[in-house]
Amino acid sequence: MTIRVQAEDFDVGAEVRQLTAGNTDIGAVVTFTGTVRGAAKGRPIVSMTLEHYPGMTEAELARVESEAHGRWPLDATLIVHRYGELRPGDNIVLVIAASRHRHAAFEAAEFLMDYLKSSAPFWKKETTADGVGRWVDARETDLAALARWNLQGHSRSRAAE
Amino acid sequence: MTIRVQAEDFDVGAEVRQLTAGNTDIGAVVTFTGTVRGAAKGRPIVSMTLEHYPGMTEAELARVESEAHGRWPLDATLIVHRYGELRPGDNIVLVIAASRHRHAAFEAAEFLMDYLKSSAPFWKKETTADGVGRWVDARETDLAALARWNLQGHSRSRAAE
Amino acid sequence: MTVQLLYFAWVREKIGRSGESLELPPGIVTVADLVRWLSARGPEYAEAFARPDLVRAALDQSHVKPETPLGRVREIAFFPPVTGG
Amino acid sequence: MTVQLLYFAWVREKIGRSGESLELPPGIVTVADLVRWLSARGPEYAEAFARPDLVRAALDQSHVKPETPLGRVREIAFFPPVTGG
Repeated sequence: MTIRVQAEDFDVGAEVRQLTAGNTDIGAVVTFTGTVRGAAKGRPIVSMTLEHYPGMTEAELARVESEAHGRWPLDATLIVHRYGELRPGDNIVLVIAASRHRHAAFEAAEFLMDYLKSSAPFWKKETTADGVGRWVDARETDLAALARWNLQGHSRSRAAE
Repeated sequence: MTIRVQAEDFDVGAEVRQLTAGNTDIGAVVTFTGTVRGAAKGRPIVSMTLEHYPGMTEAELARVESEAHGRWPLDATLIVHRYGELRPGDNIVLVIAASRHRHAAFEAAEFLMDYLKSSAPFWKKETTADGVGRWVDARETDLAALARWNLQGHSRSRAAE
Repeated sequence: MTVQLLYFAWVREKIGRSGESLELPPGIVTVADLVRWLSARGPEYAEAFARPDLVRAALDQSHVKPETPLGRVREIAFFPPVTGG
Repeated sequence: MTVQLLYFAWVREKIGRSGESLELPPGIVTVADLVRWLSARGPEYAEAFARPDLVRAALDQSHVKPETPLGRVREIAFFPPVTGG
């Protein structure tokens, strides 16, 4: 169980090797990599800036990871999330779930992504070629995705009034 | 859409980079890596030999990949499957699904694995420390996993009498 | 009670600062009470909290609801719905 | 009709060869007909096909069922349920 919040890029292959080295119980490794898309609602973007809440970010990611380990038989997990200014095509987030069962690895990786997208305190601002920056709206589909997992206690994360 | 059947190992990070290079429409990349486990039914194994049916293997993997592209909006996919003699911890299979939608990438990668496990002509033989080799039995759970996807025409793959 | 307030993303931009230390008057019990009190401090706060349904809160780095009592909290953060991942 | 037969995994091991070219007599219409004819060729074949429910077949590299007619097939393969991935 490892989480990292960093400005630097990551290498999927190196992270998988490091996470699974020496453990031959693992038979299945699923990774998810989220990357910066080159356009937002049809407008080309030149950069994406990720703001976050240091301290709370790490606490939330650790909680998300711990919840996954309580639900699936996982041998190892990793969450790496970047912050700062990124360009189209750049990596944003990496999730890895390793298990002896492939469906556990798939489900856990998807759960980690659904959950962190709705709870980890990150905010994306997209800058278009005209220099205008726009904060990305939270998507209803992300909340719908989360509802699948029947998370208890997550309703705490609601509007402030 | 790429498939490869090879004796050589692969590097997940390098394959992801090559598959997604220059395409900034992609926002989500899911990989699955299957590896040789160190024990089978509690017995430590020293090696696993993968036999395959050259020609049909490539044809089946291409069919599996094509079926996935018909079901999900995928920007790129890759299937790499190894054959020959492997050791515990070695990579066996790599599947990558890249899409602008993360759930499409997750579902397609899981579908590719479920489908190829039931249709691609590979056979595993595990050798234990006493030098005895045992052919791995097909697992009922793999067929059950496949049933989820409502594949038509796959019932063609049944017993020979 | 003195608390450390933190603002993120467009809440930070609208208020014009990333945080501040404030002495809260008596009578502010819940997060919603605090939002109402802050909104009255000036137009920049009023604008940041104009759509309270779009502002989330955390007490000592845990997500909370509007009706959550502040208790003996030290750090209170306000921010838009998160958009990471 | 002359066909190329291929055997894989334990079907190959039991029969003792990886393939052979055989001239099929008339009357062999389906895959199941061919399995019955092969089983009568010797004890190694009889053992390989002793549990026909455990042997799969492919005609010209496509999975088929026992009742599938051979048609003008060139390559016929027999093998256990696949275990790749």
